[in-house]
Amino acid sequence: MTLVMVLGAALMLVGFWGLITRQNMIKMVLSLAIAETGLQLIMIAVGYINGGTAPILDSAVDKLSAVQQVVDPVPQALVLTAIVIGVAVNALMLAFIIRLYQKKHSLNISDYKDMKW
Amino acid sequence: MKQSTFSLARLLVLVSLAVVLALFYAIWTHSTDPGNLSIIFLTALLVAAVFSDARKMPAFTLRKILYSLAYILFLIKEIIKSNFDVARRVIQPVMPINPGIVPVKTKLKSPIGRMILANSITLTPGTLTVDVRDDHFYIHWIDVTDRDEQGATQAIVSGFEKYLEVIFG
Amino acid sequence: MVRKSIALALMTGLAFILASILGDWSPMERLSGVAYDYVAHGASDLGAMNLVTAIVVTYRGLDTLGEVTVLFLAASGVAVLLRRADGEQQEKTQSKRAASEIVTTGASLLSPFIVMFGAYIFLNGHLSPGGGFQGGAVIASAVLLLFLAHPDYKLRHDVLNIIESFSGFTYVLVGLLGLFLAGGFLDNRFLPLGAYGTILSAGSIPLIYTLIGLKVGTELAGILENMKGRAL
Amino acid sequence: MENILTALLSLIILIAALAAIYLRNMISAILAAGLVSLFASILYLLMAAPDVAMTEAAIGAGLSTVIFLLAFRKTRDEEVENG
Amino acid sequence: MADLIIYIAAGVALLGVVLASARMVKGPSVADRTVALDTLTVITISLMAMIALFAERVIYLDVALVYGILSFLGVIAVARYLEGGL
Amino acid sequence: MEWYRLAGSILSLLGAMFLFLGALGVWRMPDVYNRMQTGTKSTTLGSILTLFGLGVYHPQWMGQMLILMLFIAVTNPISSHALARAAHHIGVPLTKKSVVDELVEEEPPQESMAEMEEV
Repeated sequence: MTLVMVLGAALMLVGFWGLITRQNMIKMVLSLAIAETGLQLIMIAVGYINGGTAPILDSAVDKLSAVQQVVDPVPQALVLTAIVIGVAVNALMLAFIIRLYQKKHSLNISDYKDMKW
Repeated sequence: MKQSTFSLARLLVLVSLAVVLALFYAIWTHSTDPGNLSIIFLTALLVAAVFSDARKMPAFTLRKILYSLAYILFLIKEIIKSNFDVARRVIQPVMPINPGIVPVKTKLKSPIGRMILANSITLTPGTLTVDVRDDHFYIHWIDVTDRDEQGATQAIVSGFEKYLEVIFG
Repeated sequence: MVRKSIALALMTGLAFILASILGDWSPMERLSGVAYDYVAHGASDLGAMNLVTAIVVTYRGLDTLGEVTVLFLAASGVAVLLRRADGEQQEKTQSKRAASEIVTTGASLLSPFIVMFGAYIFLNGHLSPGGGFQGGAVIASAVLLLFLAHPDYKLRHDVLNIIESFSGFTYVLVGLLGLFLAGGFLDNRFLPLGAYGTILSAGSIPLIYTLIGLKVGTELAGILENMKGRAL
Repeated sequence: MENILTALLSLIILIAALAAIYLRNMISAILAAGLVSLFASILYLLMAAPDVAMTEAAIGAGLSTVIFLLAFRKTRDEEVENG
Repeated sequence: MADLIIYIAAGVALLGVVLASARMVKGPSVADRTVALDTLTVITISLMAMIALFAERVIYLDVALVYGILSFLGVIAVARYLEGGL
Repeated sequence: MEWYRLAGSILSLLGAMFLFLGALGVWRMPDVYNRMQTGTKSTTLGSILTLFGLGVYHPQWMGQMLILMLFIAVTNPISSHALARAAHHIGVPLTKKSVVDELVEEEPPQESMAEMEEV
C-alpha cells in the first residue's frame, strides 16, 4: 500500500462523506467529482512500478529493453477516458439540477422528498 | 467566421499567421522532417482561416523592429527592478506600503498596443492595471508618490509609451 | 444526528473494505500478462511510440468507441434537458457586464495558438503524450475563452453538428475499414505504417485521433454552450 | 525528494478536499476542487503518467470549474428574481 | 552539485506552494482565494518543468505547456463570474 | 562538472526564491490588490528565471522553455488584471492604509454579492 493509494482511499472517503452529509445538490456533485479523483489516483498507483518511466518510447527509452523500464500503460489508458467521461457526466448531473431548480427553486435535496421512489 | 471577399491582403495575413503557428510547432518539437512540417503547415492554414478575418497585417519596418528589441530589453530591466522592489517590501517586518488607485492617460489607439502597455504596467514596479476606460487606465499603485493625473502618467506610462507609439503607431 | 451516525457507520465500512482491498497490495516488480505483451510488441506491431495511445485507439478500441458514445449521450442529454420548452417562460434577459478590453484583445490574440496547440496534441498523439481526448478538451477551452471574452457570442450550431456527425460517422467507417482490410475492427494497419517517429506513421492512428479530437471538442463546446444558455 | 513532494502534495490535497466540502461559500468550494485537480495532475506526472496528467490539466484548468460556475449561476439568478 | 542545487530550488518552490495553499484555505474573500490559485498554477508550471528534468523526459514538458496556455482560463472565469459577465 | 549546469541550476534557485517571495507576499500582504501585485510580478519573473535556468542546464530544451516563458509572460498579467477589475467591481475594499482611490468616484461599487453566496 503506497502513499498515493492511502491518499486516493482518503479522497474517496471524503467524497462519499460529502455526498452523504451535504444537503446542497451542487455540493454533492462536487463531492462525487472528488471521489472520482481519488479512484483515478488509486488506479494509476496500481499501475506504477518503482523507478519506472512513462510508456512512451522516444529517444530516452530503448525500444528493446522497454519492458524493464516503463510502467503499466493499461490503467493509464483506462483513466484517460474516465476523466473526460467524468466531466461530461458531471455536466449532465448539473443539467438535471438546473432543471429541478426550475421546478421548485431550491437546491436542498430534502425538498425533493416527494420524488422518492 | 463570416466569409469576407477574397483579397491579396487577407491571403497575406492568413499565410503569415500560419507561418507563425507552424514555427511554434517546429521550435517545440525540434522537428525538421519535411513531411511533419508540411502537415503542420496545412493544419496551421486551416486554423488561421478560422481566425483571420478581423486581423490586419502590421507593416514591418526596420525602425519598428529595432524599437521592439529595445522595448524588450527595457521591459526586462523594469521587471527585474520591480521584483527587487517587491522583495524589499515583502521581507520587512512592517511592510512599507502606501497604496492607492490613480488614473493615468494613454495616447495609444491600437488594441494590441494597449494590451501590451497594460500588461507591461502590471509587470513593472508596484503598479497593477485595475480598469481600462477609453484613454484612461486606472492603476493600483503600491506606493503613491503623485496623486495628480499628469504626474502619475509621467511616472508610470511614459517610459513604455515612447517605444510603443513607434511600434504600433 | 441519526443521519450523521449512519453516515459515519457507512464510512467506517467503506474504509474497512478499501483497507482490506489495498492493504496487502505490494507494488509490482515488473510488467505482467497483457501489459507485458502490449509493451513488448506494441511499438513494432503498430508503429506507435506512445503505448497508451496504442492501447486506447487499437488494442482497446472498442472501449474507446463505447466511451465516445457515453460522451455523446451525455452531451445530448445536457442539450435535451436545457432546451427551453415552448410554453415555458422566457428567461429574464439581464445585461451582462462586458469583458475588459484587455481580456478581449488577449482572447483574440491567444485563441489561434490554443486551437493550434489542441491540433498539435491530437496530431502528435502517437508520438508524445496527448491525443484526441486532451486535444478536444483544449479546443473546447478555446471556445470557452471566446465565451468569457464575448458574453453574447453565438456558436454556429449547424457547423458544430456537421463536424460532430461527420467525425463520428467517419470514426466508425475507419474501424470497419480496419475490419475488412486488416486484422479486426479499428485495426490501424490498413494504412502503411510509415517511418517510425513521424506524424504520418502508425497507420490510421493519427486519423482516428483527429476524428476523436474533433468529436470531443465539439461535444464539450456544445455542453458549454447549453449550460451557458442560448437566449441572451 | 519525490517522497517529500508526494507527501506534502497529498496533505494539501486532503485539506483542499475537506475545504471543498466544508466551506460555506460555494465559489470557494469550487476553487478548492480546482486545487485538488491541479495537485492531482502533479501526482500523475510523478507516477510517470503524462497522458493522464495532461487530461487532468486540460479538464481541470478551465472546463470543469466553468461548468460548475455556470450551473451555480443558473440556480442563483431566479432566486434573486423571486425574492 | 548542480543537481543538488535544483533539488534545493524545488524545495524552495514547495515552501511557496505551502504558503499560497495556506492563503487559499484561509483567504477571507473569494478574490483572495483566486489570487492564491493563480499563484499556485504558475508555481506548478515550474515544478512540472523540474520534474521533467529529474525524470530526464522531454515529453513531460507538454503537460507544463497545457497549464501554461490554459491556467489563466480558470482565473478569468471566476473573475468574470464575480463581476457578473459569465 | 560543466560550468553551464552550475549556472543553470543557480538561475533556477534564484527563480525559485522569487516564486517563494511571491507566495510569501500573497500570504503577508494586507489586501487583495497588494497580494495580486506580488502574486503576479514575483511569480512571473520567478517562473521565467526557473525555466530559463533549466534551459541553460539542459540546452536541448531551450526552445521549449522559451515558448513556455512567452506564454506565461502574456497570460499571467491578463488574468491578474481581470481579477483586479472584478474585485474592484464587487467592492472588495482596499486596505486601511490606502491613501487614494480615484476609480471609486466614477463608479460606486456594487454590493458585494459573491460574499453573500452562502449555502
